[in-house]
This record gives sequence, C-alpha cells and structure tokens, in this order.
Amino acid sequence: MSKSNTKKPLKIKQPPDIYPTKTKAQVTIIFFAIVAMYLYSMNWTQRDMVGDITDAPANMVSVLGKFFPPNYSYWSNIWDEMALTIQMAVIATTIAAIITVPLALLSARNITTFKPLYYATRTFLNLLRTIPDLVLAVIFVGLFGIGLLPGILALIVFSLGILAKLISETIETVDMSPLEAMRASGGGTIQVIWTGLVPQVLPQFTSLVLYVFEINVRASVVLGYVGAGGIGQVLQSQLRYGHIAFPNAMAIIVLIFIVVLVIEYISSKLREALI
Amino acid sequence: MIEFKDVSLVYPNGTQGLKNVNVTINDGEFVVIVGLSGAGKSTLIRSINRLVTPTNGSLLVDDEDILKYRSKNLRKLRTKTGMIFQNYNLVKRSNVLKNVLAGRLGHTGTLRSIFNMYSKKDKSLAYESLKRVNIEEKVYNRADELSGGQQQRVSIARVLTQQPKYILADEPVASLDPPTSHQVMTYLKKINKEDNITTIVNLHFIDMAMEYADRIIGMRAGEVVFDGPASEVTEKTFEEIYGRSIREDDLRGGTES
Amino acid sequence: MIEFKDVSLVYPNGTQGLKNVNVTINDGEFVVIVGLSGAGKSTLIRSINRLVTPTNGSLLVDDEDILKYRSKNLRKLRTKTGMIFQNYNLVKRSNVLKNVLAGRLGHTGTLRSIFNMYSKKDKSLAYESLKRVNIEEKVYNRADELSGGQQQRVSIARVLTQQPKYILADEPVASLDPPTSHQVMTYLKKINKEDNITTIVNLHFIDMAMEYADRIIGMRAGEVVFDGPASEVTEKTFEEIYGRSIREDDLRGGTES
Amino acid sequence: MNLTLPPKPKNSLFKKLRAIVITISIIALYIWTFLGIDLDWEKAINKLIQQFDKVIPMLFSPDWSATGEVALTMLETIFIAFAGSLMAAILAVPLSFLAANNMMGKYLSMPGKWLLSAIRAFPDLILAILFVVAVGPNAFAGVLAIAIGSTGMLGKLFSEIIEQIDKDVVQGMQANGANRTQVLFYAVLPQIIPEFLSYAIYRFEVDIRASSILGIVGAGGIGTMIVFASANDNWSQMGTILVGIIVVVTVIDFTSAFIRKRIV
Amino acid sequence: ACGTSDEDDTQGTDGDAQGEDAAGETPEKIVMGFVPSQDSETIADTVQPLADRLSEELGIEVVGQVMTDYTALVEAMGANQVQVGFIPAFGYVQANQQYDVEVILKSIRYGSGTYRAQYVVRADSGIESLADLEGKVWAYGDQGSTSGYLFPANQLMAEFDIANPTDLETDFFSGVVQTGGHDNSVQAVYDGDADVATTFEDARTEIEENYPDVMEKLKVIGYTEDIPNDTISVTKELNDELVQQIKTAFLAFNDDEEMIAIMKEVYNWDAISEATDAEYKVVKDTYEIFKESLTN
Ligand SMILES: Nc1ncnc2c1ncn2[C@@H]1O[C@H](COP(=O)(O)OP(=O)(O)OP(=O)(O)O)[C@@H](O)[C@H]1O
Ligand SMILES: Nc1ncnc2c1ncn2[C@@H]1O[C@H](COP(=O)(O)OP(=O)(O)OP(=O)(O)O)[C@@H](O)[C@H]1O
Ligand SMILES: [Mg+2]
Ligand SMILES: [Mg+2]
Repeated sequence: MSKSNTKKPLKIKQPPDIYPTKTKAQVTIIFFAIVAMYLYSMNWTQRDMVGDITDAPANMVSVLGKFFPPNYSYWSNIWDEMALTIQMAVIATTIAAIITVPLALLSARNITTFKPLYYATRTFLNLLRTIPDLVLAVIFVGLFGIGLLPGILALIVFSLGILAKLISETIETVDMSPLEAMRASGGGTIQVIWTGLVPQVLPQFTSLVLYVFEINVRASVVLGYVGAGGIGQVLQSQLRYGHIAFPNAMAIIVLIFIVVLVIEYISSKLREALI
Repeated sequence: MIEFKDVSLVYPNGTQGLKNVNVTINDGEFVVIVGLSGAGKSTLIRSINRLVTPTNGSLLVDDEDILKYRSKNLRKLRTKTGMIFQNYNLVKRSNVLKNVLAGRLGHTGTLRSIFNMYSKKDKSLAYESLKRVNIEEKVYNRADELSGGQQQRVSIARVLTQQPKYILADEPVASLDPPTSHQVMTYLKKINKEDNITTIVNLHFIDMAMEYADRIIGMRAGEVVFDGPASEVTEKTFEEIYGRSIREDDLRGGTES
Repeated sequence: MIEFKDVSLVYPNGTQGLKNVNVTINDGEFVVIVGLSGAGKSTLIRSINRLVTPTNGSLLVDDEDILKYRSKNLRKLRTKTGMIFQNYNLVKRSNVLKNVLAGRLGHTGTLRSIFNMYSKKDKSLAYESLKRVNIEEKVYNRADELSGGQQQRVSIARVLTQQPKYILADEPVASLDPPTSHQVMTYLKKINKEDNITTIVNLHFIDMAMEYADRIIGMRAGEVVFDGPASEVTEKTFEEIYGRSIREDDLRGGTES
Repeated sequence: MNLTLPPKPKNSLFKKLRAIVITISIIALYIWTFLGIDLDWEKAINKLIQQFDKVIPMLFSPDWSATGEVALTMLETIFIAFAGSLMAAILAVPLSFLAANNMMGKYLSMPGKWLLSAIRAFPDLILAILFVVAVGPNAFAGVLAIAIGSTGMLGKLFSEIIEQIDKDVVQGMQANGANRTQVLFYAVLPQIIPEFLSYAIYRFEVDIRASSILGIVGAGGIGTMIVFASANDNWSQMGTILVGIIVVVTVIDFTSAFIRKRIV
Repeated sequence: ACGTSDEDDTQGTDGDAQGEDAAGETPEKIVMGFVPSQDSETIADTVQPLADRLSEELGIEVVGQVMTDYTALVEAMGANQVQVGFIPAFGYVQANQQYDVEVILKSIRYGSGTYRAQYVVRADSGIESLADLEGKVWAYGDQGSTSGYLFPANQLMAEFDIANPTDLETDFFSGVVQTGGHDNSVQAVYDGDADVATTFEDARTEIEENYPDVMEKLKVIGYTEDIPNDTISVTKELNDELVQQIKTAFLAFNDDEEMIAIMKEVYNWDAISEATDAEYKVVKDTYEIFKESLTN
C-alpha cells in the first residue's frame, strides 16, 4: 500500500515556479505569434489608408446622424415585407428543425457509437457550415430563379448546419444514466432515445430552434442582396436612394430589431414553460 | 439461477474487470457484493444483464448462456432482470409516473411507448408499485423535485413495475444518508422476501452488508475472494477483501482509489 | 475562540437555517457537527466565515463580533479561517500549485497576485503544504486530472498554505469512498494536532464522527440538540439527532429528510 | 393485486391555460404562414430542371485558372478577418462582463444586453457605409466593420459563458479572503478563457466566410468575388471560391484545435 | 473644384484627406472608387489597369478600389475619403446634391454617352403601347435602379398624370414583382409571372443563352428618354489644376490603343468623353420627383 517508498524523489528544488518552463515557453510563443500576426494584419490592411484617423469618429457620427430620426411612418409601407420575412423564417426554421433531429443524433458521439457513421455525419455538417450564406443564396437563386423558394432553401441549409451542430453538442452533454436504465429494463433503441433522451434535450432544443429562428430573421437582410425577397430587399433598395431614404432604412432596422427582441422574449417565456 | 462459470472480462483498454469468477446464485437469494472501489463489483453485476459483456467463460441465467445473446434475446433477458442504480438514473424532467412506466418498455411496442399508450393494466401496475414503496402521492411530481431517498424509491418502483425475476442493485444507497439508506435497504429486502425475487446488491459499507445479506461475496481486483453466508464473516474477512484492516491509520502513501 | 450567542438565521425565502444557537468552540478543538440533510450544518459552518450572515444574535470570533464586519474586516476574517468543501471547489483548469497558492490570496496584494508574483516564501510554503498531504509529485497536474481523494488533499494543502487559525470543513468526505475518507480525516486530525488549528467538520456519518471528533455537536431543524464529548454519545443521542432510531424498521410512512 | 389506476393529474388552471394559449398561437402562426406564402412549385421545379445542368456540374468543375486569384483574395480575407476578429474578441470582453447577470445583477446587466443587441441589429451594409466614411474604402474599413459586427455576437456569447461559471469555485476563493479582483483572476478567468478562445476562433472562421461586407467597402476579399461570380453567372469560378473557402476554414480548424490544446 | 469649390461645406466633413487644408495643394495619394453599373451586361472586378495608368500620367500614387455598392461610394466621396469616383448617373446626382461632387467625364458605350430603358412584353400579349399597360403586372429589378425603375416610372407618371410612385404601383398597375435584377425581370415576363418588364436596352440578350427563343417570344414596346452613362466625378476638395490633369489623362486614354483595348475588354467601354453637370439634369429631375414620395 505505502507507495511513498517507491515514489521518485522530485527533482524540483523548492520553491517551484507556478508553471513549468515548457508550458511557459509554448504559451509565450503562441502569444507572440498572434501579436505578430495581428500587427502585420493591421499594418497590411492600413497600407491603402489615405486619410487621417483622427477625422474618423466625426465622419462616422455625421453619417450616422443622417439615419436619425427614423421615419417611423414608413412602417406602414413594409408590413407585408416584414410579414413575408417572418413567414420565410418560420418555414425554414421548421423544416431545418425536423431535418436536424436525425442528423444531430447521428453526429452525437454518445448516441452513434458506430464511428464511421459518426465521422461521416460530422464531416458532412462541417462542410455544410463552411459554405457562406451568401454563396448558398446565390446558388439557390441560380437553381430556382428569383423568389421565395431559393431564399427559404438557403435559410434551411444555412440554419441546418448550425442547428445540427449545437443540438448534437447538447445531446453529448446529457446524463446518460437514465438511458442506461431504460436499456437495462429492456427498451429498444428508439424507446430508449424517446423516453430517456428526448425529455432531457427538449428545453435546449426549443431554445436553440428559436435562436435559429432569430438568426433566420436577421439573415433575410443578407438574402435581400441577392433578391431572395423579404425585408432585406426593401432595405437594400431604400439605401440606394441616398440620404433622403436613410431615415426609412433606420425605421426598417428598428423594426427588425423589435421583431428580434420579441422573438427573444417569447423564447425565454417558452423555455420557462418547458423547463 | 445465475451461474458464473470461469468468467473473465477485459475492458478494451486492457483493464481486467473480472478474473475467473465462479459463482452460483440461487433463486430467491439476497446476495450482497462488497469490495473496494474498482474491485469489479459493478462489472460483475452489469455482466448479468449484459450491460457489459464478459470476454471469457460462460454465464448462465436460467440455464441459458447469455453471453451468446443478440439484440432480441438481450431485450428479453433485460426485461426479466431489473436494475437499480446509485444515482437512481431517473429522467429528471419527466414525472414520477412516466419514469415508473419506463419499467414496462421491454413489454411494450415501440410505437405504443412513443405515444404514451400504455395499457390500463400497465398503468395500474405502475401505481401499485409506487404504493408499495409508499410514494404514490408524488405520482405527478417531476423526478427532480424529490429528495434522494424518494428518487431511489421511485427507481425501485420502476423495477417492480417491470415484474422482473432478478433485481440487480449497484450501490443503491451510496448517495443517501444513513437513515434513508436503511429505509431503502429495508424496502429491497421486503420485496425480495414477498415476491421471491433474487436480489443482488453492491454495497460499500460492511455493516449494512452484514445486516441485510443472506450471503456475502467479497471481491478484490476482479476476483471473488470471499463467498459465504453473512454469519461467517469475520474481521479477517475484511482484511482479505480490503487488503488491510479497515481502521489502519494509513497516513502516508495510501493509494488513491 | 468562536462563540455563537443566540444566533439565528432566516434565509430570504423564509427558511429558518439556524434557531437560537448557543455554542462555544475553544482553540485547538476538533469538533464534528452531525445531523440530517437540511439540519443546518452547512449554515452553521458558513456563518463562521460569513459566507452567510446570521440575522440575529452575535457571533464572536476571537472576541470580536463578526456579524458587524464589512469588506475589509471580512477579508481578514476569511484569511484566518480556511475552508474545505465537499466538492473541493478547486479551479479545475488550473494546475495544483496555482490552486494551492490561491490560499495566499488574502495575504497578497491584488497586483502581485494578478501577475502571479508570489514571494519565494509563499511558493515554498505552498510546496511544503503539498508535501504534508503527500501529493507534491502532482504539482503541475491540472486539478481535473486528479482523483477525488487527491483533489481533497490539494484543497487541504490550499488551506494549509493559508496558515489559518481555524479550519472549517463542510462534508469533506461525502464524495469519497470509506478508505479514502479515513485517509482525508486522518490528515485533518493530524493537522489539527500538529499545528493546533481549531477544526470544525460537518459529517453525515456517525461512526466516523465518533472516531475522529473530540466533541460532537448534533443539529436538527436549525437547532443544536446535542453538544458534548464523543465519549458521551449514546444510542439515545442518535435518536435525538435524527429524530428516530436509525435502526428502526420505518417501513411505512417514513418521512423523507 | 387489485387494479387501481393512478388519479388523474390535477394541473393548475394557469398551466392549462398556458398550454392552450401556446398551442393555439403556434397553430395560428402556421396557418398565417401558409396562407401568406405561396410557393410556385411547378415553376421552381421547371426552372431547376432547366438550370441544374448549367449550375451544378460547373460548381463541381472548378475553374482552376482562377486559383491564383482566389488564393490571393483568400489571403487578403484572412488578414482582414484576423485583425477584425481579434479586435472584436478584445472589445467583447468588457462588454460581456457588463451584460452578464451574475456579474452586474439582473437589472444592471440590461443596458449591456441591449447595447449588444443593438450592435447586432445593424446590417452589414450600414456598418460598411459608416466605416468607409471613417477611414476610406480599403481593407482597414473592412477590419473595423468586421470588428464591430463580431463584437455584438461575441459579447453575447461571452456573457452567456460568464453566466454559466461554477459558483462554488468563486466561493472557495472568497473563503480564502480573496478580494473581487483576485476572485476575477483566480476563479472566473481560468473558467472562461478556454471557452472565450474557442468562440473567438469560431468567430474568426465565420468572419472569413461572411465577407460580403468587404465587397461593399472595396476591401476586396472573397465576398467581392462571390458577388461578381454570381452577377456574371460564372459558376465554375464559384466552384473555385467554394474550394478555397473550404480549404482555408479546414486549415484554420486544425490550427485552432492545435492551439487550443496548448492553451486550454 | 469646378466652380463649386467656393460653396460652403455644410456636411462638417471638411477634413482634407491629406491633413492639409489649402484647396490648392496637391494630394500625395488619390483614391479612385469604382462601382460597376448595375445596368450593364458584364461586370468587372478590378480597376487596377486604370489606376496604374493614371498614376503614371499624374505622377501621384493612385489607389483603385472596386466597391459593390454605390451608396457607400457616395458617402466616401462626401467625407473626401475617395477623390475620384466612377459612379452611375443616379449615384452621381445624389453625390452632387449632397456633397457637391462634380462630374468631369463620362463613359461611352456602344458609341454613345447615353443609354435607354425599354419596356418588354410577351409578343403574343396584345400589349402594343404604354397605355395598354394599365392593370397589368410590372416586373422591375429594384427601386434604386435607374433604367429598371426610376426612368420608366417617371415616364409613366408623366404620361398618365399619376401623382406618385405608390399610386403608379398600386393603382395603375395591378401588381408589381421586384426581381432583383434586369435578367430576372425579363425572365419574369418570359415565364408569365409579369406582363411587362422594364430593363436597360437590351437586357433580353442576358438570358438568350438559356432561352434561345427569347428574342421572338418577347418584344419591346417602348423606350424611355436617354439616360446618361456612368460618370467619372471628383470631390470638391481636389484643386482645379489637378482635376484638369486627371481629365486630360483620362481623355488621353482614347488615343492609346492598349488602353482602349483594356477599357473595351474589362469595362465594356468604347471611350471616355467630357461631361458636364447639365447633362445629368434629366436624372436630377427624376430624382426630385421620387424624393417627395420617399420622405413621407
Ligand atoms: N468502461 C470501462 N473501460 C475500462 N475500464 C473500466 C470500465 N469500467 C470499469 N473499468 C475498470 O474496471 C475495474 C473494475 O471497475 P468496477 O466499476 O467494476 O469497480 P467497482 O467495484 O464497481 O468500483 P466502485 O466502487 O468505484 O463502483 C476498475 O479498475 C475500473 O477502472
Ligand atoms: N441559500 C439558501 N436559501 C434558502 N434556503 C436555504 C439556503 N441554503 C440552505 N437553505 C435551507 O436551510 C436549511 C439548512 O440547510 P443547510 O445547507 O445548512 O443544511 P445541511 O445540514 O448542511 O444539509 P446537507 O447535509 O444536505 O448539506 C435547509 O432547509 C435548506 O433548504
Ligand atoms: Mg461500481
Ligand atoms: Mg450542507
């Protein structure tokens, strides 16, 4: 039992340093590498800068000032587009949430113990998330022509990548012991997942789906750039009129902001109801 | 009847969980397994319902070698062996009734269980089981609203609902305080006697083992080092099981579990 | 010396944590507090270093009423009372040495501690403390790489480094198995004797309390229901503390703690 | 054994009402959605059949002659995104503390949360205009735009991490007599730094992808190429761009995993 | 520069980019911003050849930046962050009105300094004149497009005496489709989603590759007034002498075989010619009309 006799005498002469030299060296090297890269990037990105940085804040403030006060009367023109944006987000989020379930299960290490399948799903999802939303939108517009459908499809694919990853991570953190108990009482795979896993992840699932819903509402602004419809497109064309339309643009932004806040509020209430 | 015939188990990482275990447990017995942490108690118990699979030897439950079982048979085996865990393993967010009904999973079709369509008989069975462990008034509480002892009683009710032939309990009282522990052990013993269910329990505490067991099995480093009626247990038995006297002032260099 | 004079504590939600507690703990004593879950053991211990603040009465530590203390004095008080927790409360991602040095925080200037500029004396003190609990070879391991018993020893080393006058330990062995528990208790006892540090420990288990305590305080529902040397503890004492005999077959209607 | 069914659950009226309200609202939402949106499937599918051959095969036969340009642009994008994300990561730290419940208290954290929300509400296009005006159309305007855009997101994520720290450890430090600053450095920071790092690195990846903003400010970057490739219907070039992005993001993934292992 | 330099600066963005206040000084560096016109078929993503060449001629460093949105460019010129801008007509008008930016040159495409917008309908639709458009569905790219929206809308409003664009969209037409681009607008008519599309002339060729019969299936029933081509404009802070030099340098490209080839290939330009603010009056008038409806 007494291991003390066999214990190697430690070489450290007291008092020791807080970190071993090797750790210190590694962290220092990484730190300086990051700082060096940062300085280089800053220098590089500023090479074409002509103006004096001291004017910057004043310039910004004067432009920002042109957005205020927001022209709230403009809201009456955009209810339809806002509604359309929300509707697109509802559909996209719903479909993404449904497709996510099998994908998330397949890419959760603790559920999919068959490694090749796990890695295949992971890789697929990683690739999916790599594609920028702008590219997705552009490709779908290329495939389906202009309209709501490509917008919705881009949102689905885009949110699928995020949602499946987040949910599979949630699944990986669940308490596996109830699942074991279900298995020990003779449950089949689906029964075990349904009775042991689902109740544990449901609140998280709901709040993540709502989070993605919020992202989808915001993303419609990007979709506007490629003409995939919704409030983003209105914002885009308003900004083209220059200053006189800036207050309109601001009104749009405020409206989006309010919608997102409302979603956040509902989401927190729903979570309370579920937990 | 459960028979271990020269059973060994090596975990994928090379740890020897069980080493040439030969044990026969007869129907209706109340067996307590004791041993240090890491001795292989859980491994032994979990072999019986194949939550882990021994790598050598044969393990007979009701005269069939369960080591050959595949999914279908496995579900049957698990349906007749109920299990109780140290941390109760309840679904914290589900209510008590739902947790207890989970004991019927092995008897219920997948679709029916997904839509919570348990038969009336199942539901009354679940309620009866809750009554037997005296916790029926919590039937609609969420599991995480209950104290530790109450949760363990719910998990006993879950096993009762399963109507098993064997009950395996892996340190059912390790997370409970002494009075509650005794209460839970008493329920287990009562069920063992009333329903004649063979019960195998892992325990850390020797005094409790002595009090409730018909028979004690001592394990150390994957091997069975003691096997006999509780009455035969002596101070020396402990030394064998724990590898030293338990009250030794092992002040320096005591190994960690 | 610690004196509770008619101390009561009501939590904001109305729970009565302590009720008219009158207790005096002398320097150098090794006191164990026992009681059911929810009896107020933690509340009592945490009052002493003001992690919670009693709402009534006065609590004297070294003849000063600490209930009046504000931030500056509070830091001083906490610097001289070391605390050990059930779940060790180590910073899991920091290494052992850094965790132990945290014991010096109360003695170290803010700036110095931010830049890890501890004096040589502090560092060797920390290392000595690690040696005393026999875990010096893990000095650069991250805390989460250690087993439970090892983590608890690190947290003892942290308290030793603090060179406190009092050690408060809130169920220091509740997460450990019996042999490891004995080891940890032995270290605590040894420090209590060698350094003459007054030590107050919460324990669930009566047998362990009996073995290590000079004096046992029993609590129930926020009140002190027993206070006396370990030698005076009898079967009846338990009944008083737990509100019933611990061996009673309270099969039906047993209330949960 | 006599059969007794468990009593029916008696839910509070409030809970029942709440469930009904939620169910009805959700149904209403879907009805509203499906009535409001009409998708012309037939047309979309016809279009798909007709366009499929023109887009998909081209995407998968990247135009390798554009490799050099894509590589160069990617490099530019990396510099810009790196500087921007690092700036955002630093800016987000104090903001996240201001917005964290357990640091500021429930009500004092509200302004911080609102500020972060407001920052996130600004679309790229407007941020781009602001920074072009501030420093001119160049890569640095891109850096600033990315920095501000990312600060909103990182600040929110960071504050959520802070809200999840293990309170026991904080209490352990307090019991040692540590003051607020010491608790911050000894108990809070060690718990949050690894997560902060992973989110910062994750955001760096996102910034490399979400570079449409860079086109608006004339910073070049991969976003400009995407816009032009789509405007000119140059799908094989789009393929090359995609390959470029996938390669870069994968490389970053591996490097960051390596760095994280060292630091965490 | 160019006669407006004496006007008061009302924007508070008077910081000279070089930190020198004298309008007569020559900047060390000129930033040239380029926004590819939406109303053109091919879109270039570089302005480098022009910038390099200009730099050679002027002996000043010239930095060229392509931007994907002209609102940003207009604002940048307002803050004098960009001194020379290649802006489409509509953007120029905004820049001129808000920041006194002055046009000096314009591009010549297909031998002309102007282009037109057209009305496209299905050949078999029976629509023959603008009057027949009443009650039909209108497809346009977006509301900021000069040829796609502003000019046709202006023309229709004038011709049928409609007060504002909203009335045009809701009362005159039975519906509108915002398509995001000229090719999409043509497509919408081709597919039957809209009855008429307004695009630059002749956007039908944009989709000819995919729909070889588009030229027969769709016909053009009318054109708008001439719209001036993209401008080359300068900020008011640039001194007159330098502006003159820039003008000369650009005009000299017309005589340079190599430069003409580049302009043709990359920007789809035939030549560069002088331009005055007066030529953009027609756009200004249009802008004025829309201003009204935007601000209420
Ligand atoms: N899944 C596993 N993979 C590898 N080794 C394992 C695994 N499970 C257990 N072991 C190892 O097998 C040995 C026996 O473990 P087992 O859990 O059976 O002990 P135990 O007696 O139940 O201990 P405790 O009292 O701590 O529960 C131990 O050394 C343990 O570390
Ligand atoms: N922060 C708090 N707010 C409200 N009530 C509390 C709080 N902390 C403890 N209590 C309540 O005060 C009573 C005493 O709790 P305390 O934690 O002191 O018990 P204990 O004896 O330490 O129990 P255990 O053995 O479970 O640790 C309990 O009823 C508990 O629920
Ligand atoms: Mg075990
Ligand atoms: Mg406690």
